[in-house]
Amino acid sequence: MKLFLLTLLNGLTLAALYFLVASGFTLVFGLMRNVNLAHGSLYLLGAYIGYDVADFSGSWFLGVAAGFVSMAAAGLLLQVLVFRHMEGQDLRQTLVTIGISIVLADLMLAIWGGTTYQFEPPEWLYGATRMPLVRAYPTYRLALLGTAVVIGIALWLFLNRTRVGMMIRAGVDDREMLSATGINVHLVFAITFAIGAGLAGFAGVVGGTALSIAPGEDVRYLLASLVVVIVGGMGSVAGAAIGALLIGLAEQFGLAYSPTYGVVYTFLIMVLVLAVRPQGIMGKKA
Amino acid sequence: MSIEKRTVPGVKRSLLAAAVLAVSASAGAADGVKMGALATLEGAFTVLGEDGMRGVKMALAERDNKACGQEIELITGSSDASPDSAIRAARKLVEQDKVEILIGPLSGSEGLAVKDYAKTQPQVTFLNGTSAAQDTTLRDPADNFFRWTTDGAQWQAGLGTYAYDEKGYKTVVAIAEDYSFPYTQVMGFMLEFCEKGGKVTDKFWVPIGNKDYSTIVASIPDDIDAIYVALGGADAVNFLTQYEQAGGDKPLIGGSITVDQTVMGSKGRRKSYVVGTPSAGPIADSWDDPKWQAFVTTYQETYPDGLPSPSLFAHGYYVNTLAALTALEAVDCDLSDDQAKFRAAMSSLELETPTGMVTLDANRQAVADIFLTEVAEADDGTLYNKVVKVIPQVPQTMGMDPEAFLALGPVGRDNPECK
Amino acid sequence: MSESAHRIAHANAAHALILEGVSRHFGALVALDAIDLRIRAGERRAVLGANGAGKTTLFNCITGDFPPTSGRILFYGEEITRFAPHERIRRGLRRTYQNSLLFPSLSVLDNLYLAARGVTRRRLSLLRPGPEDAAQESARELAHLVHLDHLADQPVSELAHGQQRQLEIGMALAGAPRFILFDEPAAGLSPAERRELVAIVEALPKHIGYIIIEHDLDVALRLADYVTVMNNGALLKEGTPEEIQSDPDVQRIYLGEQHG
Amino acid sequence: MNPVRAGVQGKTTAVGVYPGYAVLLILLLAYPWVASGFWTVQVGAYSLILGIISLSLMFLAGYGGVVSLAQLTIAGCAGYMLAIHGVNSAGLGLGWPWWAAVPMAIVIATLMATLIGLISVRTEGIYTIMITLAIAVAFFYFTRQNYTVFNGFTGFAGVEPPPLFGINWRDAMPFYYLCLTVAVLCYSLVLYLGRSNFGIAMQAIRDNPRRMSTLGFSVNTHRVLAYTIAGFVAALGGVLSVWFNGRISPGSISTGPVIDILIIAVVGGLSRPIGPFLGALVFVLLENFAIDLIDRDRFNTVIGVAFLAMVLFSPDGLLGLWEKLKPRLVPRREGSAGT
Repeated sequence: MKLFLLTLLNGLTLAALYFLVASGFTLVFGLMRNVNLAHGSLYLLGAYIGYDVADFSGSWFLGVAAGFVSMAAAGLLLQVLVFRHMEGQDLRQTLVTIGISIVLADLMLAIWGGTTYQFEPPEWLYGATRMPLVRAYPTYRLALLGTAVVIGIALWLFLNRTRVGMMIRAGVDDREMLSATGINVHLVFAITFAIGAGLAGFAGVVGGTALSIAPGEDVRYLLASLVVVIVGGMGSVAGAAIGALLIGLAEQFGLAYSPTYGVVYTFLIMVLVLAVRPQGIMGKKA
Repeated sequence: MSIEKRTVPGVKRSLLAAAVLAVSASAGAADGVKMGALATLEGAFTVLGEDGMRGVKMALAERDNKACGQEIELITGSSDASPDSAIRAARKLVEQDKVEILIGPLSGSEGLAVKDYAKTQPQVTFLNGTSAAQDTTLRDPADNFFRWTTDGAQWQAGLGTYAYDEKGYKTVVAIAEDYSFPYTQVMGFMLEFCEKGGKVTDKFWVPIGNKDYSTIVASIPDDIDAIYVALGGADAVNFLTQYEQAGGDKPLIGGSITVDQTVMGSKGRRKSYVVGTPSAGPIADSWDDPKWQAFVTTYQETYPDGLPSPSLFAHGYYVNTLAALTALEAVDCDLSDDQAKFRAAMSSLELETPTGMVTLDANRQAVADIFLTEVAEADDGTLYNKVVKVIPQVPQTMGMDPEAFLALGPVGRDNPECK
Repeated sequence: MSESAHRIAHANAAHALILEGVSRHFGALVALDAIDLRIRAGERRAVLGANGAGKTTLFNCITGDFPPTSGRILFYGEEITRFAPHERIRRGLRRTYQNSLLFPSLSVLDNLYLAARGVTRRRLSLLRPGPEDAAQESARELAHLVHLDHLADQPVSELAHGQQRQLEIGMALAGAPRFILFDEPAAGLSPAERRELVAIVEALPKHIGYIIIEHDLDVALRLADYVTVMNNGALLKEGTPEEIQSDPDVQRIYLGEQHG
Repeated sequence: MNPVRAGVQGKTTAVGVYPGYAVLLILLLAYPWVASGFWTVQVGAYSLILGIISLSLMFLAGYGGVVSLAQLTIAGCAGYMLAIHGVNSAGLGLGWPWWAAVPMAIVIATLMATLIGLISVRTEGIYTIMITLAIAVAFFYFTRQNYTVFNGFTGFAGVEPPPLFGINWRDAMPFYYLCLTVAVLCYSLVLYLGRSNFGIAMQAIRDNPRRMSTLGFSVNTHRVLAYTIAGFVAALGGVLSVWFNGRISPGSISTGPVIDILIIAVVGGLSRPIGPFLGALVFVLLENFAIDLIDRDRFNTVIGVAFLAMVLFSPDGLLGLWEKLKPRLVPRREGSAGT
């Protein structure tokens, strides 16, 4: 029973991390039909930069901010320098992002080496919190869960209550209509890309603190994001939340009760969802 | 005209170029000895591979890149730690660069692959780098593959006994990554520990690449004495942090790469926690033997950009290169007759290394000293691995009768077992 | 033919196409409102109407691209309301599209060849088309029929707009068509291209009936022997070209709009 | 949708015998007589093998507009099945003779390709890329975790070509000719299919799937069949690959090599079946000799930058570059020597 509850909590907190990474991915895809296969690289790069800033300044929070800001800037650059010049050529964009992720992975290895980095969160986030039924649970992971909920709500408010957000949503539903209304589409694209990429960098620091950062994490989180949004439905933030929950829980329960094939289960879920609903749980028919 | 036709000149051109290159490349030099070194210089293990290469270069530099007056030409090859890439790199070194002696590779499954490849190249002598899979030399060995380093099970010699007798641990659970190297380490530990009467009630095989140990931590039962952890440095850091955060308080027993500098060097909290953790391996940073100290000093002086202290990768590549050079001297660089003399010399060599004397068994596998250590706190507050005991001349069969040892069967998730 | 004479003929002749109360809704929007339409075999009908009158939706319902929300469609006496598009094609119903829906990277001949094969029995074959392949043969005939023989091996993406419209018609003629729906075949064509197109349509075998949606009144009235006018998703008027041309309502709604 | 949409514009009206083919074939046949064993196998045969596997992707992507990242996975499946059914040194497996194990491996891998096709045919474009990537990774994880059938992390070693007709097929020259034969067969198959009814239909589906279905063609059946055929080609490559390496393990089918196949196909050019072989040759030369040129570990940067440059500046890969350069390099007369 205690193992079950702990695994449930672990699943929820892992889902929180997956949601943070995947929400940016799905946002960018929904608006721009651009599968950014360099999303995982943004995660890892944001984490490394965040680490250097946190290490230099001694403030973990500055590191988190640096992760978000640096990757938002990188996202802007990508959008302005690369993607704007190949709008509508989705496959080419995808290939370009694969190329970028290969180069970035190698350059990051050259700069930060193969060692593992771990953040030092503030003292009050470290250690365990007393909880009923499971005795104690790591404080940081609870904070991670809270952060994901807050970010999720903030994203929802942003998309549903602000002008830019509504433009983005309109763009997700009907891209042609968006340009027909005279809105500066490039601006909306740039903002979306900055937020999506920034979220990846943010998740890099936050996730790197919960676990650690090392080469290979880029591919791991790219794959996790892929599976999450395929299951949840491309372009839907709510779908990303549902997908993240399913995958996070599957992974942890797999690890607890059937570790050998734990990783394979998440992919089985994906294939099952696809067989029944090719557009994902919350996705709209293309 | 047809489209297909138009592309033909392109292919023609590149093939011609290839053919020209091929002809010119096959005309090799005659003087000196060509030595190849193969390590992982791509991918996540790059740092380790680079340290291995330092070991090769140190051994060469000690003799001015010469053996019996002949220049040694070193050609490096790189893999990405996958067996396929190791084979391709080895093939290039052997078949294209025509090396006569090959040092490498770095990791266990690469070692198995290179051993298989060695059988097809009887004219070349292969010496291990640091790969530590048991079966590279134990089962179906290659006549021309020599391993002057010990395997993953040997590395754990003495640990099981120490944990049972001195530490008083009777029941433990094992946590390790789910592949062959950790299987071998767990076996090395369990052989002695189970023999003594200890119980390993559960083994948690963590899928490779898993970083989230929270659920593993939650699964650890309360009624055990200690946790045997055979995780690599980075994963060890992850596990320890998460275990401590979850309020865990069981003592640890470490595999050969569990409580290394990565763990002890990392800042802050988990420090005090690992003090007293025993482990065992082929080297011990803080061993006060003068030969070892001299080795460390040379390393630090030669490679100011290197690691703080030579890793077991630098050590392993160094020892194997050293063996090759010593044997070359012994036969005055006579590599004729498919290197028969050279190999005979190597087989009977008693090699003095910074970590003691090393000899080879019938399968060309090293018999060497193993270091039993325990994490201790120095006066200045830093942590180091204090040498508790040197287990002398550990054979691959761990002191068992070879027949009985082989009868244990290949290591695996469920072999051995003592619940 | 007077209107009454037409009615009598209707009652007696075999009908190629009968629509009974066909409606199509898109959410709250009613694109087609209970359309009743009867077209004899071999009849050539023009459908006029302002933009958004529901003409293309009518076509989509008939061909099955969007099935109707309610109502019945009979093709030569057989109910086809719920048939998939290709099943209707196999029964001899064809259409051309307003925006060319061709295969741009394939040659003219390949486009026609595929259209011809689409109605044959063994569509899936791993073999190359042999010299005696019937579909290959008919593709050449079709290219000739729509005056594209000289461009047969040209990729479609390199054709002029007018030539692409001609090819569209050629695709619709593949197999054994009994009835064709032309969706603004002359839109965007130059006068010369228009003449060519009219010539091609006029030269169609007499047993093939069709409905043509066309904004160019000259083209429409020349190619039709009976005219239907639509407005707001419903039928407004039916009559001979002469009757329609002189109808005040039609002039107000449709022609007025057309001519300023 | 560049570069795939750039499409297969090749238009051969008949399978004529071109002098260029004859010259190329003679060169390829003569190659091992002038090249060393290393150049024959590690460069020659390996390029052909990678070319065959990438050719299967070119067939899907160039003709059908379907970019599948699971082609190496299918090749790997064939390799695994051969190791499992045939003889290996891991002490596992069924030990069947080669004439049973090889067809079995190819059949199972082709079936797997069909299955992948059935799963991913419901998706289009970039969705297909993602789903096939996910399938590839799932298979990789599965082989690494499963010991009873796939022997987990270690995989299988000692998989050798059969000693047929008294020839050791692992020797440089026989193995090269074996690979060349298979490559020529696969190349011819793809070339033939490109102008077959099926190939024309696939290209039409790439251009406009909806119109194809209104014409009465079953788009999904065609696509699944394309996966099957591509899978068959990839499986042949996979069998050769496991003989080439003598072994197979999860590392052989992990994400890195999976992406490599895409890189090879795109760098070579997706518009014609020769493209993948060009790409493979360049890739193999870089992989072997980059270490001699750029000190050591930046191989992936070189590969990545080359790939990026191709995608950005020459959507049709090396083939496209050749098309651009040819007018300057080759004198006019070339044009008259054709069909």
